Amino acid sequence: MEKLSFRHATPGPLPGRKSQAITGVVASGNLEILLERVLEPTVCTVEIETPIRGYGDVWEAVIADFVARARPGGLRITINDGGARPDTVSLRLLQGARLMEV
Amino acid sequence: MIDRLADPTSASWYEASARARIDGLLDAGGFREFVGPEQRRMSPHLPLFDLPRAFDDGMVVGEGILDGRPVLVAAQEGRFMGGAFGEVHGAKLVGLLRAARQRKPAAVLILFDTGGVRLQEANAGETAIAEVMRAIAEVRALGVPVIGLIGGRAGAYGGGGLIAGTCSRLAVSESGRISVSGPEVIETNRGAEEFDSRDRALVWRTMGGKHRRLTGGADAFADDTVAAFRAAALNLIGRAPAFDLATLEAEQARLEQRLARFGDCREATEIWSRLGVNDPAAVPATTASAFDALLSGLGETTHDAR
Amino acid sequence: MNEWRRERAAREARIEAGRAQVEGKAEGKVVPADRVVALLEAILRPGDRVCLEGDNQKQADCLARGLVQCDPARVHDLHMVQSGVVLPEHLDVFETGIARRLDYSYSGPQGARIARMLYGGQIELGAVHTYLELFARYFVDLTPNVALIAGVSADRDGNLYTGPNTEDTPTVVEATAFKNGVVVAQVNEIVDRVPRVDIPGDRIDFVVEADKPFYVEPLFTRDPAAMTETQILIAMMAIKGIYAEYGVRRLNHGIGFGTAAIELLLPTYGERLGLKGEIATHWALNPHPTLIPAIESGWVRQVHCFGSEVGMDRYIRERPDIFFTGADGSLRSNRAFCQTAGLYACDMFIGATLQIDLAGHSSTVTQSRVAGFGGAPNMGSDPHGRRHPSDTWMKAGREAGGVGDPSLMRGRKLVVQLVETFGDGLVPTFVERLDAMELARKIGLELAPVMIYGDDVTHIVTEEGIANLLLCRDADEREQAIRGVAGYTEIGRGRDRAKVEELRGRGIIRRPEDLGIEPLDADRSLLAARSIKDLVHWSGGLYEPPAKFRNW
Amino acid sequence: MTLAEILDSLFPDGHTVAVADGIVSGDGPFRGGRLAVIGVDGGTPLGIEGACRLSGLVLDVVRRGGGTPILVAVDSGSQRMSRRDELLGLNEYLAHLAKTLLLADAQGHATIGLVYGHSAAGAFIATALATRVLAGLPGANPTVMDLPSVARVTKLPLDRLEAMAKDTPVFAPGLDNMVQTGAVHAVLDPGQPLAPQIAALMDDRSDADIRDRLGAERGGRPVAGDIADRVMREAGLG
Repeated sequence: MEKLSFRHATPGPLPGRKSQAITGVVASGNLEILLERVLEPTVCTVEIETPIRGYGDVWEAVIADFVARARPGGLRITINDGGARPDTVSLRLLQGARLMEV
Repeated sequence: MIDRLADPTSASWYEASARARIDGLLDAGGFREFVGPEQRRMSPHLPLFDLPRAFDDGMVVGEGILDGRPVLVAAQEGRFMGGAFGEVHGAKLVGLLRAARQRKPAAVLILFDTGGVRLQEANAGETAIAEVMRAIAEVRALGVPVIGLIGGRAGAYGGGGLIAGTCSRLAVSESGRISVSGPEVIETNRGAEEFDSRDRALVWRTMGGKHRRLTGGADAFADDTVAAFRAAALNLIGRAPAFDLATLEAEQARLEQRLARFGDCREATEIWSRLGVNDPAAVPATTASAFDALLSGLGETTHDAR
Repeated sequence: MNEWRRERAAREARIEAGRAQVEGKAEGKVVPADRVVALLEAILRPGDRVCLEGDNQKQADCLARGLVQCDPARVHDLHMVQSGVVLPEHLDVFETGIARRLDYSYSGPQGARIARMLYGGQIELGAVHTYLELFARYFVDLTPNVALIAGVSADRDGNLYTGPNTEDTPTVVEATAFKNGVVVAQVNEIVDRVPRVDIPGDRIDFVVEADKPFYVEPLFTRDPAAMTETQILIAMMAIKGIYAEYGVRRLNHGIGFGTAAIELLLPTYGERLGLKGEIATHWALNPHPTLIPAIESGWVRQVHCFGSEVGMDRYIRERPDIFFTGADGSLRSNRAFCQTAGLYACDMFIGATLQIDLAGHSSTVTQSRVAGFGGAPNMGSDPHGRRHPSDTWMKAGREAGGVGDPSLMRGRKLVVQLVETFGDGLVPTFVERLDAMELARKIGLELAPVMIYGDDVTHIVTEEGIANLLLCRDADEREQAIRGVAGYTEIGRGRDRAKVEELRGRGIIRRPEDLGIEPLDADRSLLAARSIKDLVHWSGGLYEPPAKFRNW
Repeated sequence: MTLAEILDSLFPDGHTVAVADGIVSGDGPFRGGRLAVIGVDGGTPLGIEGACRLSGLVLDVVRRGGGTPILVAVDSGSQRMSRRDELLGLNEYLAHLAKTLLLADAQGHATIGLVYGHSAAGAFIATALATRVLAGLPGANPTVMDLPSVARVTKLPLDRLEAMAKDTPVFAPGLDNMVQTGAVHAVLDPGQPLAPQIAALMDDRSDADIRDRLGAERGGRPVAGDIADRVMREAGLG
């Protein structure tokens, strides 16, 4: 398993009050994402465990785009990857952020 | 994949995730999970095999309200490792059943979706299945119904099939399969002449929901919607058999009678025909409502001998 | 002998030799299956051009097995001219020397072996053709001397019923029978009277009753249960951003999951957009099971088919207003006509591919496989012979930048590539250089097997958005438009972000949000059918899926 | 030990235990009363007929009452793998057998499992693992799946699995690993008379299911007990 972690500065807290959400399933080509509102509102961290090695730069790009788009301030995001394609990762991240905005 | 249900009345049980099934099954907003994903109690063994882990190890357990009454509920995620029993996965269900012994909820609901034992943790999974079966017997002996709901992708195979057989009542949908050995396992061991696992119509005739319901292996047949499973669960809670000598003697008689009546059958359609089904070949294609009508005309498929 | 009748005389000699082999054993034109090898050895001459019918669906498999068993000392150096190289026997004949030269179109399941044999020099390759191209050459310079074809039944005079999978048969027979060739048909059964005459008996010289019915693979069945949210999102974008935008009524679909998702979204998402009757009414398409919900909810006016599909026969029979059927009620398909329809009478081709390069060239070839071409290249090309206008065609033409007097403007066929940025196993769809070029170099092909040339492609749709290549004004814009929808592939990450945003401002790139689509709404609950069983219900029980697609 | 040796050691004064079609049944004198013996012998796969027969025997004991203890002696195959067994609902037959054993236990019939040969999967769960106390004899070989099969499913090389199995009891076949997991409570000494050993295990049995606790102590199942406890705590108990 390869472990990756990213830390991004965010302008402020993600709207909403939900403290925790989980979306997706660890299955081939899929992933699960746990989102927890436990950090300073100006920070978002993403930790990933993936069985597919060597895609660090793709993960970096996907996460950066997600952070720019969703502004998930205050979230600790943890991902168990089952070999998902980048577009699936992106979709799940947005689904997760939407769940937290409730 | 459906993680949240836009419309729980029509959402497919088969397609829904374990969490979505719980969401749609219980009264809204009342579910409280035990040992939730934030605790990250993942399998200690899968990393050894370089396999990804899930936060809940494929088993979601907790408490909630079903039609106003408190229930304990467990749901397997059939897409994670085929819903198979690993150490953590199994222990969560064991813990829930032990809690039920003391809490005495209106029911324990088990949402099956499993291929059986997780091979990477085989001994732990196998032992957990034995513990679960003992705990179910204890819970049932206290008068708490244990209701199994089967309609997921992975079915209820291997030890999952044995646990299902231990429950007070079972609801199954057409896609739900209940069996011990899977078709592929039988084919691998005995050859394609014994069981052609690619003949999916054969697989469903032999192990699928309709066959199990027709032969009394399940007590209710549900359409493949979350709402239908909710209705089935509610209905079954109200008529759960006791766990005592009388029930097991009745089950013994029921199973002996099945052997005597159908022991020479090679095909499900022969059994259905002997049960009094006029057009056995048409059974797989019938809709849920037509199937219900068919069932109501066949007395012996409904019983308290479980 | 008149020197103008040499071919005719040769044909008569072959037929006589053939008849001699079955003397006393044949009734009318019927030849027993155990005489196939003797018959073929009698009628074939070294160096003959032979069409061994291999279609998508229907295979002359009994005759293929017979040909393989011929004595290479007597039958050798054949020149095979057939659209499909799909059975192992189709290549076995090259290993024994029975055949030497090959001109074909499609080799799906045999793609890897054909690549090895080309590389090893066992096959002398003419060319890999598009279907219409090969059919055309049957009438110019690749006319078969002998055609070995397949049908469902025949009478003793040779009147042939092809069944719903008529496919290539009329074309092959036309070229062979009317140019002094010999036609041998294998059939599943000999009957007193065929249900309908697809090929008149005077074009068939011998009929072989096959030892077993020809095998048909369900090639066009896509299980809705396997459709992903990403495919649904792409389908939503295509419907809103292309079908609705251009008012596409006449069209052809590829056979991938993306276009199947579109078929299943028409009665739901399309209905919600108020598009019924406005789009997707007239089709050149095989009878896809996933089209059933759209047909049943009144979207589809008519469908002409290349071939049929396993399990669809009863459904088609009960829907003669939609499909082309014979007096007997069963489907009449025809590959040549349907390809022509797709080329000239459809305003759009939309399908998937495995690789797209920076110029928009696409290919389904990988480094080790020569899959050949399916129906895509004929239909996925802009027909310069077209003269009739349609709103769709004209709008695309205007976008392509027609100048001068409008009455002299050419329209454009919409050729849409519908792809996910990554394929199975995280293999990127967008590449710097097509594997087809490497393959061509390795096995010495003059032309790389390109499925659709970049200059024919008008739109590329991915989960990231739609790139409208019609609106690009130079090669650089084209490249950035492609990079701009290439997602997180290396090609996508190599984009010039400012340029891509500029293209987006001009509507050349459109994101889901630009189309008013929320990616999170792309949910499987939008599919009109979520399983094969749902399709059966939609069809009122008329669709009979093969066992491998069932879970009940 | 063979079944005959076991029975001789258990019942030096004789017994009525017999084997038919691989199914073991009978009883013998034990502590002033009788000890009922059921089981599977000879590596026989357990199918619907065998399971039905065994459950009937258990119910006979329960119906007679009197707290007669039940020994479940096992040298079986796996569950019988056939289309017919599954068609007729093997899962119900096996579950029913387990339930009769669990009922017997609840009604005061001590149930003791004794695995002396092979046993696997569904057959193991429905028989030996459904008893209150499970003992093993040296040489017994209970498995869920053998390593070559595990290698096929997990796509890991066999030699690597064999190496892993040395210090990871959780997936490796064999008696020792089942002991470490807590599934097998004790290994008997074949050199000593079995009756007193069985009697001691019986007297020592706990009312609770202690297998996860044993697994944690022995290291074969490091977290199961803790997870189950935690679930109970969060359910507001314990």
